[in-house]
Amino acid sequence: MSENKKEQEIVEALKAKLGQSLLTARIQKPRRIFATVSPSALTDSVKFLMESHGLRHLATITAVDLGKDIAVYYHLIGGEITMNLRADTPKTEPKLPTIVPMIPGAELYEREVYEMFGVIFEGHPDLTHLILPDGWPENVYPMRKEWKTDAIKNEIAKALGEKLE
Amino acid sequence: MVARRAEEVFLEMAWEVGLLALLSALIYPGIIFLVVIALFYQWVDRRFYAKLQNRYGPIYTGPRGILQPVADLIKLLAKEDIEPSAVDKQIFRAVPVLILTMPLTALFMIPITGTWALASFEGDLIFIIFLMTLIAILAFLGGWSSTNIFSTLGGMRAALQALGYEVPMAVSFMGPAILAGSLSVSKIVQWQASHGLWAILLNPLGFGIVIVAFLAELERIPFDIPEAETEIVAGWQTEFSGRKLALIRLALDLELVLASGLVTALFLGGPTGPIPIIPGIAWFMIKTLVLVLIFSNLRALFARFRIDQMVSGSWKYLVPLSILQIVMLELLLGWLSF
Amino acid sequence: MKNLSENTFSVPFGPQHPALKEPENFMFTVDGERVVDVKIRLGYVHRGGEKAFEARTYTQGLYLVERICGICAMAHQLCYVNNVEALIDVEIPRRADYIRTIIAELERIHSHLLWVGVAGHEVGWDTLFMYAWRDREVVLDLMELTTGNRVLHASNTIGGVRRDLTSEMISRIRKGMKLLKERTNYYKAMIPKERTLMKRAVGVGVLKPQDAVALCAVGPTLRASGIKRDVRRDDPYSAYDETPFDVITYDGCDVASRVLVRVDEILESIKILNYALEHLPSGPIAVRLPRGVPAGENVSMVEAPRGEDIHYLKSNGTDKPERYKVRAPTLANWPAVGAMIKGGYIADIPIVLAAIDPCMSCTDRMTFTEVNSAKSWQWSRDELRRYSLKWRGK
Amino acid sequence: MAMQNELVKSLAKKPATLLYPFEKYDSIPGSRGKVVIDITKCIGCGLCIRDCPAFALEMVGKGPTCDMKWYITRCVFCGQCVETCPRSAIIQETTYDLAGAEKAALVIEYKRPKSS
Repeated sequence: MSENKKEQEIVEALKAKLGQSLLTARIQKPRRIFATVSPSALTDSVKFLMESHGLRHLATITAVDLGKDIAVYYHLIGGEITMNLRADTPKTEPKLPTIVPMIPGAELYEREVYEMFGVIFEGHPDLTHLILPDGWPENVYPMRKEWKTDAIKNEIAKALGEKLE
Repeated sequence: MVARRAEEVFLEMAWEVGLLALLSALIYPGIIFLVVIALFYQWVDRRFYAKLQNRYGPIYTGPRGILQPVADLIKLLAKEDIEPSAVDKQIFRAVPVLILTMPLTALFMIPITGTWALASFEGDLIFIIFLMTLIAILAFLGGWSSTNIFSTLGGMRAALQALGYEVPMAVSFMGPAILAGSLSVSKIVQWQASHGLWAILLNPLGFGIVIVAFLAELERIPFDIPEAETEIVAGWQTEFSGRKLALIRLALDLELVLASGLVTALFLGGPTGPIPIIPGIAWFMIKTLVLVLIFSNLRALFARFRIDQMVSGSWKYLVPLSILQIVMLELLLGWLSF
Repeated sequence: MKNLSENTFSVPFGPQHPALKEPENFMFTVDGERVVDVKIRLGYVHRGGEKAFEARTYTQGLYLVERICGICAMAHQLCYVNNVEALIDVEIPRRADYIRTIIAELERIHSHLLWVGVAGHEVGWDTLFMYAWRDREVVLDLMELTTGNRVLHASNTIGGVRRDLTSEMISRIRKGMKLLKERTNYYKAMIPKERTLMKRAVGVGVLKPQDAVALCAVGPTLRASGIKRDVRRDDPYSAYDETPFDVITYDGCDVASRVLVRVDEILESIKILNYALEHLPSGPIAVRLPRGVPAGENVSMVEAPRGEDIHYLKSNGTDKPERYKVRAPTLANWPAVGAMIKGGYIADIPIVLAAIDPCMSCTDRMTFTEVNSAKSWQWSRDELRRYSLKWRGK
Repeated sequence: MAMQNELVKSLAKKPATLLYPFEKYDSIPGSRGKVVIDITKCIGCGLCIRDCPAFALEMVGKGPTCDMKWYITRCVFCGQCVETCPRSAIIQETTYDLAGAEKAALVIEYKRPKSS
């Protein structure tokens, strides 16, 4: 375990900082950490990781449909360490605080997660469509598991008021 | 009887002279001849440019692709002519026709076969400069009447660019004019022929400036700013299509002939040369071809300037240099006359 | 359209525009020739790739992932196989690692040479474009020789590589590299001397180091702002832990630096290639693996020619992934483009856009495909027309 | 002006481009081109169809008596089928000029001889 010293350090520091809010933390392999935090502690933990451990580069934000919940991963990178910070949010009312004020580069990623999964990022400066067209039917979030391609097609047809081939 | 015969002879002669003038204006060395060499020079330009870039260029139509420009012209003439609903129709239709007449008219004042041009009068050099300004203004009008955002930008750029190159070009034209003591292109050619001295020898700087200015006039790299493909699509020509585009393209080719013809006449002694057996037209072709090759070579050599760089560069360097050239020429003439 | 003075107007770039080789829309607000603001709209080449992964087996995914982008095909595929192999927890043969490195570096050279040409084209210097692309043919021929395809190499398989390098191939790669080294050195010496090009590149599209970090820029764009970050060094994969190379950085923060970073990186790639060819271990090139992948999740990163490429894989133990997320380098660089362009000239837009080496299909990476019937539904022309009329009417 | 020497050198050189339809480049050995199925070797296991990422192969009929169809327009020339086939019945040639003007001509059928 001595080889993963830096990883250990980050996990320990995160534990000390967040306490109860840190739900899980594991070192998957050298240079890769997976941690889950409660949504309320998300901004704090991102800020903490940025400022005290130099994890300043947000590689991307990934959302995964888990059935009941949507898991949102923030891949934070500093030097050789990649921290995969996860926060779960219920699918019925998916909501997370935005991290754009801390990391301006997160803007496009949050918009992408918003339109593909319907996660609302509270406080985001411009949460509008980035990839999907403007006339996209409401409440159709194509990357969610319940949306099959046929169903999406029907929704578009409905939105257009016409039947597509 | 005698009087009547004299009248007949006179009428016949007038008829013949008139016919000759008409034929020379229409066919040789008039419109048809000019269009043919314009298309020929386009082919030379394209082939040479391609060769410089280590590729073939036009190759299929005609021997070595020599008919490609003709094929392109016919193709464009046959294509659907689309007129967007938002354009200012009158200007939009007039621009392609007018822009074609400008270089043609100007070419009539340039000696091609001998030391006399088809049309020549004192001050025709000024008239040519005026016509070339009109080309830039027509480009601006064409862009403006299209109402397309790219066309408008292109038109504005064309006008701005004209502000940049016109002054140094006009000043540099004055070099040969001072030498010959005339503002007629034909007389400048005659002066060079009679003195056996090309104006380039006394105006090397002016020659360089004129070449640069013509690159800008012809909208060629590094000054293809008004039609910068990657920035504003096709610039002021964006909305033109079919016949209109064909006319504009032809006008641009004729402009190349005008540019090389005018530089030949002003700086390189026009259609005359040291070997008297070779006819004037051959000298004209040789000299203009060399100039076309120089133009294509320069086109392959540079990246495009930005409009602000072009205008400021022109006023910072070209204008002072052109004035310097005139001052040096005057000093030289003064020294010679002593 | 609010908050704009009367002097400003909007210039659309795209979806179709000669400066953009792929469709994407940028709305620039300009004042005269100056750019005031930019709005980016993506998705014109969105192919639903991430959804498609969920309906494909891991073997089929191997080829789908390449089609995210034709130029970074190897980088994406490498990232994919790294992910899958990490979940299966298998050590692949060292020779395969080296061959992957070789192909990845060949791809980098091809991509950077292509970019040098495109950069020349964007500022109107087509001659540079023609020459750079001519030289790039050398790499493409080597690619065809080693993998069988000029682009979209299909060279990896889960558990190794598909084709071995023969000694004849190695000697031909060496010969090709010698030629390319000469050519790259020529460009390296020539480009800073060409004043018209430098006039368009120096001080244009400035991205300050602190902005580059805050906006999460990646790859040569980041390194041209003086920040030493390269996945190959920070998080080594394949054979990069053994191959010596320098991470190139320049401090100019402008387009010129981005050109020079890429030209220098070609030289570094040639160095890596020569080392890898010299030290190529012997042994098998692949291990046979079972078809299923155990449940779990993994993140892998690869330094694609355009920058850091990150893939996330979640497996549920079947032969199809539960979730596959791709973030291609270009998407990461868009926010930085906004910062570079504001305050610049319209004339500078193409070169600044090109300077990050954008790859729109990478960005969008996603036709909805009905996997079962193997039919993709596309809109007929009539439908498209009706659709467009509909939206125009609104 | 930095490139002038190079440009002058080019004048003497043969152009780097090919006059394609008239002048073809020699295909490189190992290049992935046309997919050819030796139908007599095929046992109709369907593995190639399962692995094909582009749905470019189709089985007509079932089992060892099936015929095969190859859709050129769908094929991505990855060569996975060649690798998958347990009987090595599929090979890839280096032929690369496979374009055609008619869609129907872009489906190649590999039919079993009637006698077997």
